[in-house]
Amino acid sequence: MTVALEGLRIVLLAGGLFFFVTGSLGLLRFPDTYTRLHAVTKADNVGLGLLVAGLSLHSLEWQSTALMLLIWLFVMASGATSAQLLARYQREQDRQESASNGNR
Amino acid sequence: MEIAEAVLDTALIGLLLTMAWATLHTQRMSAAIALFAGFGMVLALIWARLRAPDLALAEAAIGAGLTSALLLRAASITREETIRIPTSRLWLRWLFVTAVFAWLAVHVLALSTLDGGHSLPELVTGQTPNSGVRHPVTAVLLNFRAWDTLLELLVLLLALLGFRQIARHNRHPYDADHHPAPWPLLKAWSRSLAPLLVVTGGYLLWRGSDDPGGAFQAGAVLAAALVLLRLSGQLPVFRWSRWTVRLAALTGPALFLSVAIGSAVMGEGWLNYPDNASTLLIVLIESAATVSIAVTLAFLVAGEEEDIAE
Amino acid sequence: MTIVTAYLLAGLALFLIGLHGLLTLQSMLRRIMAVNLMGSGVFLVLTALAARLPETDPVLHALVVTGLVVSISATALALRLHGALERHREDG
Amino acid sequence: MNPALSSMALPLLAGLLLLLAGPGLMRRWGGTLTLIVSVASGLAAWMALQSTLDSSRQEALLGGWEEGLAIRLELTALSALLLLFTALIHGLVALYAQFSRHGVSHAYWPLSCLLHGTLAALWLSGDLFNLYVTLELLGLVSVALLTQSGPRAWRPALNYLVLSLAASLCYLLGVAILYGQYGLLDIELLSGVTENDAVTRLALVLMTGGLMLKAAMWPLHGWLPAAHASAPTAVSALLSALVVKGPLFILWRLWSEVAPADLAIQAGPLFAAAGIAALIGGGYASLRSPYIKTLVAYSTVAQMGYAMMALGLLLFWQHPQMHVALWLFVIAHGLAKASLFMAAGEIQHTVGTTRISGLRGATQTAPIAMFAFAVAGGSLIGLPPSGGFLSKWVLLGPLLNDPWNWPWAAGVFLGTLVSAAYVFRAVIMAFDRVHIKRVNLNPDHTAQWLAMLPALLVWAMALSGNWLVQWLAGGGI
Repeated sequence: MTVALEGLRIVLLAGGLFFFVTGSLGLLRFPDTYTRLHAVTKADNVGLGLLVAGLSLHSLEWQSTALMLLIWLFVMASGATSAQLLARYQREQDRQESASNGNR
Repeated sequence: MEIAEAVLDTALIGLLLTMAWATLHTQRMSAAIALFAGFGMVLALIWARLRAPDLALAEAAIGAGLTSALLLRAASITREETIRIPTSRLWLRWLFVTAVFAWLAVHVLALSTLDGGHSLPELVTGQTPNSGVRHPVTAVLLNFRAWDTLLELLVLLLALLGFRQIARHNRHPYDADHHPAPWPLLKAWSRSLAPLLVVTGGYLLWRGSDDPGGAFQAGAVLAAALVLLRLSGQLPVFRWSRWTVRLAALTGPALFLSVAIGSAVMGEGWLNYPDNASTLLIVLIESAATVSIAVTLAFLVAGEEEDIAE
Repeated sequence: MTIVTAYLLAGLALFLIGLHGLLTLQSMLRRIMAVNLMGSGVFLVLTALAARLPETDPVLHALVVTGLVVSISATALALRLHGALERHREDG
Repeated sequence: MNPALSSMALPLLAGLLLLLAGPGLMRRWGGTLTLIVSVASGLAAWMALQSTLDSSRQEALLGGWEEGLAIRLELTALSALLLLFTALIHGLVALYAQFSRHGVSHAYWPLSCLLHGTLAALWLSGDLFNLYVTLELLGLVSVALLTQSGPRAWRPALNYLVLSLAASLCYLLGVAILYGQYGLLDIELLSGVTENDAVTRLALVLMTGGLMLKAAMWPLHGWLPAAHASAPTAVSALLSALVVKGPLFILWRLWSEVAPADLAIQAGPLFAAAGIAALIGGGYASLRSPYIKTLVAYSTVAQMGYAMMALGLLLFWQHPQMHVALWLFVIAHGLAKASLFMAAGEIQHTVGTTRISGLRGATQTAPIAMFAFAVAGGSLIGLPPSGGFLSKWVLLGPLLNDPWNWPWAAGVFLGTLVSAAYVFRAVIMAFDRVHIKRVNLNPDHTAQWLAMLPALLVWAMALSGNWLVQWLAGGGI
């Protein structure tokens, strides 16, 4: 029984790691802010989810699992909102820029 | 487990030092501030690693959170300047720095092993039961070395007074049209986040007597709530001229000082809490300190557009 | 090379990076950040010393909490002064 | 011990009450409340001084815990005298600020009370980390006071804040290393335990560096002239007379109690040599400065060099007379410097310019302020009836009686010569009545008389010399 659990845990943690790496890679490689926001929020949230799943198998007490799930929920909520705000701010900057070199 | 710890430590220390060096020496200012926020988080991780939860809480709330907010605000005012890295005789300077580091390191290494019997920590854990609280750090902060904490509340108050002096010569009072109306999304998010922060702050304050937490961490979290509400336009401009704001900012030091004087006059000595009332007194002082820390830090972070008609 | 020595040396290195930055950098914002780094370095030394005991030394933790709040208040005042100077220079 | 504690708590409480009262009440009652608090605090300090004469060293373990655990507050004859001195200077400056025409803004009063309380906490504290917090408090109060004179003081205030932050962090690193080695923060316990090894030396070097930067001692004095010259008159009087003395007091405690005896003896000549260099460097810069207030500010740097020399000689010889000379000098310099800055402020306002050349004919246009300037300058040089002369006389006593010490005596005379040069430079300019600088403002006589008050007190010190010496030497060093 534990071997299967152990195997599953490693797979989950590796998956989490993979998503974190792709998220940061996207952050570095993508051309403008909008695409970077996609990379960071989406990939890291999934990575964190997998990480939480893997770690909860490790400890198997429901308290720490509930706590980690709460943290994950909170990170997703704050990540999504700040991504929205940043994108909106960037769009406003671009609009001002295009307006200024439009009438120049 | 030994290798895992070694990998973790080298990663943390390597990250810490490279981010510290990069923060000071990158070209663009915005990159420097982003690195500084990251540095604060890595430092909070290191405090947790060194089994210091109180510090991890305080560092995350104060170091990474409020300091980065302050830096962003200051950077938005300064013209976006890419600094010219002084490269004159760079290697000579770094040679000198490494030499000084080696000299310091040789001496400090002698400290890493605890040879002499250091009685103070055992003294603290021994005396904590009759100090009114169970968590030793809070016992030291609010009972054994309460005089330090009182003076330190005055430090916070004085930073605010210095802040006020500058505001009095400030020819940029807050005008609503200059600031864009906050977006509905930001308003909704801050309205849902603020109660969560207040509850967490209250919880940290209450837990302070038994487990890591306490006045400073709770005050910083509450200050974050105040700043969030202020920046999203739900709170009016912080006005020092209104006496309620002043009372809130002064309750901490004033109550602490009056308890000190009261204990000197009625009790056995300066800051010598009567045994049966020490828990009540500590909780009272801690909550007053939390209120004044929250108001002072919120003022320092988001209190800039002050009306000069005071 | 126990944990304590590693973090002691890291604290010292951080202190020196901050001190070097303070002395060589011209931009005032960077110098304020450098002083913050020096503060973090000293606090790291303190916490590493606290970690020598099996159950860490509460006195040093209390000192570092006090030091943290002192450094945030001084940094806030320094940044406000810097902001006022910048705005003052803009107005000419 | 209770009168000393009340002498400390009164100003802190008054400061908080004034802040709570708000701007309206502060404008009307700020000055009078500050004066009352200074007088009351002075009386409490006087009672504390009397109580130290019989039992020389009193202490209070805050919170009633045992020795290493609680913070120890110590009261000796010297700290009681310094409490009295702080209350006296605050009273005089508050009097001047209240009645002088170009007074201070209403926000000055709570800050002055808080500064008074902080200094009292510093004189009494016997714990190394507690001294770090008081040092930080001192730095922040000074910056808050500095920024009162508006935008021109912001840059020096920012420089001062950043440097004083770095200095107190160096000091804290030294305290951390000492705690790492001996596991103690209490000065009295540490003095019995420290021995002369590399780690202790490193900690003491770090702490001394931090304290010298905060006390603006010669190689690290860059921030002081700009800061003290750009501050309002009353503030620069407080800063030069008192704030700079705090770190000097800690330095003295550090090297006379915490440091092992043989290390202190080795360090003595270094301090003395740095002191002589400061006297000459500060004096030369003061000679060349074109502005009145920077002249007075640089003379603070020079006179701090004199204090460092007295400290060095004290550490080297452990001679009780040197101890008396050091603290007599600190009191005489405080009074003289307060009077100098107030007189300079008055002259500047009457003559209408901040340059030394504007002093021409000042004996005609601002006679009382110029007289105060000359009298206070006389005490800085050490001319006979003043407190400055008393301290130099007590210092030179042991120096002259055996020929080995004559080089140090030559250093003292050289310092006297340099300080005479920069004081007389300004005074001679004032007697030049041939082409008087036209005066556009009617002089404010009350303020000029108030500026003279501390100068007269410096002269009065010579009369009350024997009590002072008896307190400092007899009452327990």
